[in-house]
Amino acid sequence: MWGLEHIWWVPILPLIGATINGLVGHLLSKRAVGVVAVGSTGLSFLVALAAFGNILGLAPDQRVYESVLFTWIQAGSFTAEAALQVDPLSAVFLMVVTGVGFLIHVYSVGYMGHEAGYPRYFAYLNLFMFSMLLLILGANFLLMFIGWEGVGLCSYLLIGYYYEKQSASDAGKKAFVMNRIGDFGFLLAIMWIFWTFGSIDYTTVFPVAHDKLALGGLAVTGITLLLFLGATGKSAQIPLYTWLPDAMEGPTPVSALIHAATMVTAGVYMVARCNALFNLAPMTMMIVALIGATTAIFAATMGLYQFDIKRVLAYSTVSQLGYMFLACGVGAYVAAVFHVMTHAFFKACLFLGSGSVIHGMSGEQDMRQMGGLGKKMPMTHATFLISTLAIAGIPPLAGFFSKDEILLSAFLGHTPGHLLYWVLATIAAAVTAFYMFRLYFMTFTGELRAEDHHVRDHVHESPNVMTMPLVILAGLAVVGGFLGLPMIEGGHALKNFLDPVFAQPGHAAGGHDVSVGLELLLMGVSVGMGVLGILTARYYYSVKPEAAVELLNKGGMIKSIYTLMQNKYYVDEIYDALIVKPIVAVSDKGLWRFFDVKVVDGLVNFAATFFMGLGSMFRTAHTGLTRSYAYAMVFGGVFLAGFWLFLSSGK
Amino acid sequence: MTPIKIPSIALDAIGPEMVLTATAMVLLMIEVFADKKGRDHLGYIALGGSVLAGALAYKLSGVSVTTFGGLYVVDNFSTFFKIIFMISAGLTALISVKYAQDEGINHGEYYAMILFATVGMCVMASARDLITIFMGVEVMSIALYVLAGMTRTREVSNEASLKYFILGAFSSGFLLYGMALVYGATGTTQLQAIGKAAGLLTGNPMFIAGAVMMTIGFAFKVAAVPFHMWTPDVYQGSPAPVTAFMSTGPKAAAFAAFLRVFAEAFPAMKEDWWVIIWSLAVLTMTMGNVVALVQNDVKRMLAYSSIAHAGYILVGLAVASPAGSSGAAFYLLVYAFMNIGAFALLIVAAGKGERTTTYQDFSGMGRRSPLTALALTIMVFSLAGIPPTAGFAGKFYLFMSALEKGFVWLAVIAVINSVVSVFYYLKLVVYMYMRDEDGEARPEISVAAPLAVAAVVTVCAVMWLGVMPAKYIDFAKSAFLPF
Amino acid sequence: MEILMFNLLGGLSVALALGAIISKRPVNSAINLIGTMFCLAGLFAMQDAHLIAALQVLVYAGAIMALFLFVIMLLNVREKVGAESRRQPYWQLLAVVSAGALFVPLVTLGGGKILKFKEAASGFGTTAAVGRLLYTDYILPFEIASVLLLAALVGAVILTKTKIR
Amino acid sequence: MITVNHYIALSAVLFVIGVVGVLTRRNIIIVMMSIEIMLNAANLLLVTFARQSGDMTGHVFVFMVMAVAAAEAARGACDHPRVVQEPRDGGY
Repeated sequence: MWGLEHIWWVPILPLIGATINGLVGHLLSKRAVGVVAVGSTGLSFLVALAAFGNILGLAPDQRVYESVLFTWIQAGSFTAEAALQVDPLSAVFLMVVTGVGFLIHVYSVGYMGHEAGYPRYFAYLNLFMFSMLLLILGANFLLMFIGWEGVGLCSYLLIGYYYEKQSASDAGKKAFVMNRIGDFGFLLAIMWIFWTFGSIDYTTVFPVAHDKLALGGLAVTGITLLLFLGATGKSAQIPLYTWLPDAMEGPTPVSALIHAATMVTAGVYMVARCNALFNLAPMTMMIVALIGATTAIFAATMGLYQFDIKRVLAYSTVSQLGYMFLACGVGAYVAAVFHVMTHAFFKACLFLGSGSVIHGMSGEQDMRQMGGLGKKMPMTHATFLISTLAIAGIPPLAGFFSKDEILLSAFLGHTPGHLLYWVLATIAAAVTAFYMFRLYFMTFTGELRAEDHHVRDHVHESPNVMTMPLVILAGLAVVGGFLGLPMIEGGHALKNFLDPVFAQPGHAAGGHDVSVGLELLLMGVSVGMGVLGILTARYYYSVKPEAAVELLNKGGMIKSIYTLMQNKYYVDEIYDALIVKPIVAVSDKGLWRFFDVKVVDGLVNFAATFFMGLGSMFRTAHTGLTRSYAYAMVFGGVFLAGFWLFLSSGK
Repeated sequence: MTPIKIPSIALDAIGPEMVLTATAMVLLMIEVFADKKGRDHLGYIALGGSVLAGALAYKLSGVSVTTFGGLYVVDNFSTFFKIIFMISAGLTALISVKYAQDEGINHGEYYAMILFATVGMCVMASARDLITIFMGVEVMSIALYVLAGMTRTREVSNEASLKYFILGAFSSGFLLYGMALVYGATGTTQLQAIGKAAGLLTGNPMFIAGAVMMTIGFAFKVAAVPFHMWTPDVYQGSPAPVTAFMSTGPKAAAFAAFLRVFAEAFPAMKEDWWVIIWSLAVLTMTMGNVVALVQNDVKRMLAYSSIAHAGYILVGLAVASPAGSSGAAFYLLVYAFMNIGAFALLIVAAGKGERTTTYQDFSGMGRRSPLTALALTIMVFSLAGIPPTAGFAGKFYLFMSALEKGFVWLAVIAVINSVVSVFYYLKLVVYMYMRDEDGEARPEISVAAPLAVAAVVTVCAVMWLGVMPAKYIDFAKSAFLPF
Repeated sequence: MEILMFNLLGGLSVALALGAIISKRPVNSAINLIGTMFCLAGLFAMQDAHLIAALQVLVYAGAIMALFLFVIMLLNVREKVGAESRRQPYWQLLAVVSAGALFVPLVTLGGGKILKFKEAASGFGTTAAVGRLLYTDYILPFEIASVLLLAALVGAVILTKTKIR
Repeated sequence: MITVNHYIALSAVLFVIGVVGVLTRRNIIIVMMSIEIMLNAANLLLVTFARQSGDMTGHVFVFMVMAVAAAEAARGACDHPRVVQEPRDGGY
């Protein structure tokens, strides 16, 4: 079959592109660099499309294809193969990643056209595509981990792309650190999985998970919690989310691709991939749902008062990711994947749209300087409005279907506290609609508020190479939801496609047993919340802008809440005080200055001061080095001898 | 007078050692007769000798010979380690060529010392007898004491050499006394005979004291905390190629002797041994990593990081299983490539006289010399254990072996440590790519041909071992000791 | 007789060794140490290690210590009075205690069993017997010793040349 | 009667003296001599055990140790006078 058999080309093509642009890109013309980058991704997309067609052509229970290239590490009981696996879950992600990735590559050709380091940018971007595809196609945990590390690395490099800006390289470092914390959990989880199952292949681990692990046992709870720790880092969930808003320092197409559509959803992919394990750990599921719902509402409120157009979108991404984890937590993996897909469409469109706005505004990102852009940038305006409606959950746009399904699942879920999560998520939906339309009204309606007349005169619509991807993505944001029309008998198309992946042994894979009336009622509630949010935003930011100012000037509670939210609840400051500073203090002042200089350099001095008091400490501290090294050896030897004697006398 | 009966000697078994010694002699002779220009080839002759010796050693893979009346054994274990030594010696000779010319130490003696040290290392890996091991340790150490002080014009180098010598001799005293005690307790110096006798001696204080003192001696050579104190000073003070050499080959040799002695002579002590090595491993990697975090000088950072890597390797020893020892051996192979590679690029960046080795000096290197920066980035990623480099494969396999045997906490601590280590390695990458030059004049980066070759070789090896490690791990595994 | 000799030589060697590490002047240290070497040679001889006893005198007392004396005289090394007078007595106490602690298992716990000497076989420890061993069973370490000495020799030469050609 | 234990005790005392010398003295030459005392203590032990077991391996070992001691002394003898007398770090 042409397609599946060539699945290796899907990740390899972008790697080739990255290699060419990375090594000899500076010798090529800009045009050639663009052709290599876009071409490799485009070809990769075509192969992926063919593979997807092949998968569709197979019988539903046959839809797992594994392609082994070679044995990577084989040592004793441990085997890791360089193998790719295509099944419905990875196929859906494959389409999203290559498709959206291709569009964003095209867009980048226009957006990054004036930037220095053009080949470097595309080399990183292609390398990112390679890592992301490895992540979703890898047939075992180790390959997923390698992709996982790779996307983190590329994200780090791309966030710090404008490294001349101190804030950019700081943001890059922050992203790296937070991701490392998550990666550490992931790596431990892999080791634990190997320890339990003796293998790290999906096809070996998942089918036997039900037999090998006790429901809710320590092992499965530990493994899944560690996996989820990895997911929180990558997908910016509480408590490891603060890097994502800062990541907006990177170029806007990067924000669209990595920090909205693909990489940040890797955590969702991982949880969905490991559904066989998560289903066995009710406690983890509860935590996942709780964190998801909390993040959804928490990040949404933080998005309320941001003025940087990209930061609003960033908080919105964190919040939408919260929805996806909420869905995972209540066991509605299909809904989670569905939302990943629709979110990729409309959020990529929103980011690219904001990029187009920033482009038109000569780099201005502050919404207070914008306004009335709708007339000057009609294409951007139209596509942006469609996507904003989609994220607000207005039918029949894509966001409505997926969000509604999550809310329904939360309402009907079996996870303890599911009704609370439903309430939180529903409120978050209203807040989302509010701040997204605040963004929309501030940007596209009213009068242009920019003071700089250069900027004022220069506002223009972006070139076709940038608007075409917008149109396509907006189109997808309109029709993408129909894959999940819930009215169709026996679940919707996407659900039928994905069900083999999420089928639980011993349980019949079936839909919710729910009356159409209740379903319609819930839909009504969520749409109502969305409309409420939109209307409020319209009142405060379009009809009567001074009302918002008045509300604030009343002071008291509202003002303090406002300050709190505008400062992002001071989370960064709290982290700094609680974690960063103590670690620096411990490693610098404590372990180094104390251990190396005091204990090691002068364990002797330490003992001597015991006898002689502090007075002579300074003098003895300078008695030289080599001798104290010899002392350390002797003390170490005494310690060893005593320890060994203690051990052997115990027998 | 009874006639002298000479035990059977398989000369082909010590082929690599003979080649190395002969090359060293040739180098000493050339030094006498060659003019200044002729001496430019000394490094390549040393490289040729190591390659030939390595080929001879490789030819012996699969062979298992015990010769010299049981004092010397050639098996896959020794062969694997000898290949590591030859790689280390050969690459060191390669990266020394330019350095030696610049620093005025381009003499036959310099390369001869490297080869003499390598002979000692080979002896350590193959010896099956306490006397022979002791001699191997001493040959290696004496040569290293001299190498450390090679640049006579630099005072730090002299200091480093003296410090190393005093502490090394001190640790040799412990090693020797430990061997004497073990000899006394068992009545023999042959490892396997000791192993047989030791079964009856568990709990014998004299025997334990002997084992402890031998552990001190070996722990000093592998730079395990708290016997590591010499490492940062000596590594920083020594000429950069010598530091690269010391941190790879001799360290591997010390681990080889350590492993063989404890596997063959003290299997009866396995129960206590793992607790001791467990604690040494934890102390060593934590100390090394934490202190490396706050260093400003890249050479010193690499010294502390080499302590941390010794800690990871000790994890493999603590596990005391075939997978553990082969993991340690494989990691040493990987480490030889990545550390020498890192040092080769450090030499490139530091320029003449090793003046510029602080982090600050690397700023803007991504633009000044993109390929050097890229190669250094790969090395640093490998040292940090980021896939798909060899460092990741090695660490993963090593920690996995710990898990397999149920050393969960040890694996967890090791993983935490490798996460911590990323920060200081990454700092270098940040400086190279994300800091602009601060306007200070830095030596023009020019990559001499031998350094370029060494960099390319190590980069390829690190990538290849990372992507296709299976075959080499298998080889390491065939070399495992029946521990 | 044996007891007397042991006590005499043993006590003297300890006293001289102490003298070697206590003496202010390196020359005195070296002389004391030579005395220790001689006493040890006597103790070796008492245990039928004839060759070793002779070598102890020739190599250790004769060659190695002579080298030390040479260095001392050539460099005119003198303990710096100021530095040494600031020695901390507590340090020495600590050093003795910690080094001694290493030997607690050895000296005290090892005393549980009295190990007696057997009658030595004829020819034990003679030059012929040890030499035969050196040239047969232990030919390999013997050869390695030659590499070791060569390396040390070359090393000493290159290290002493401050500026080589 | 003199037993093996006497010799072990004597050797241990000598070894400790050597270690203490290394730990307390600042003069590098004296430190090197202290290390020689340590090696000699080990030699005494080796000779004693050889005599006890009637196996001359110990003698061979002592022979080798002497070679090592000579090599180390050769290395020790060739440090630059200034480094020996005034180490940069204010003393050994």
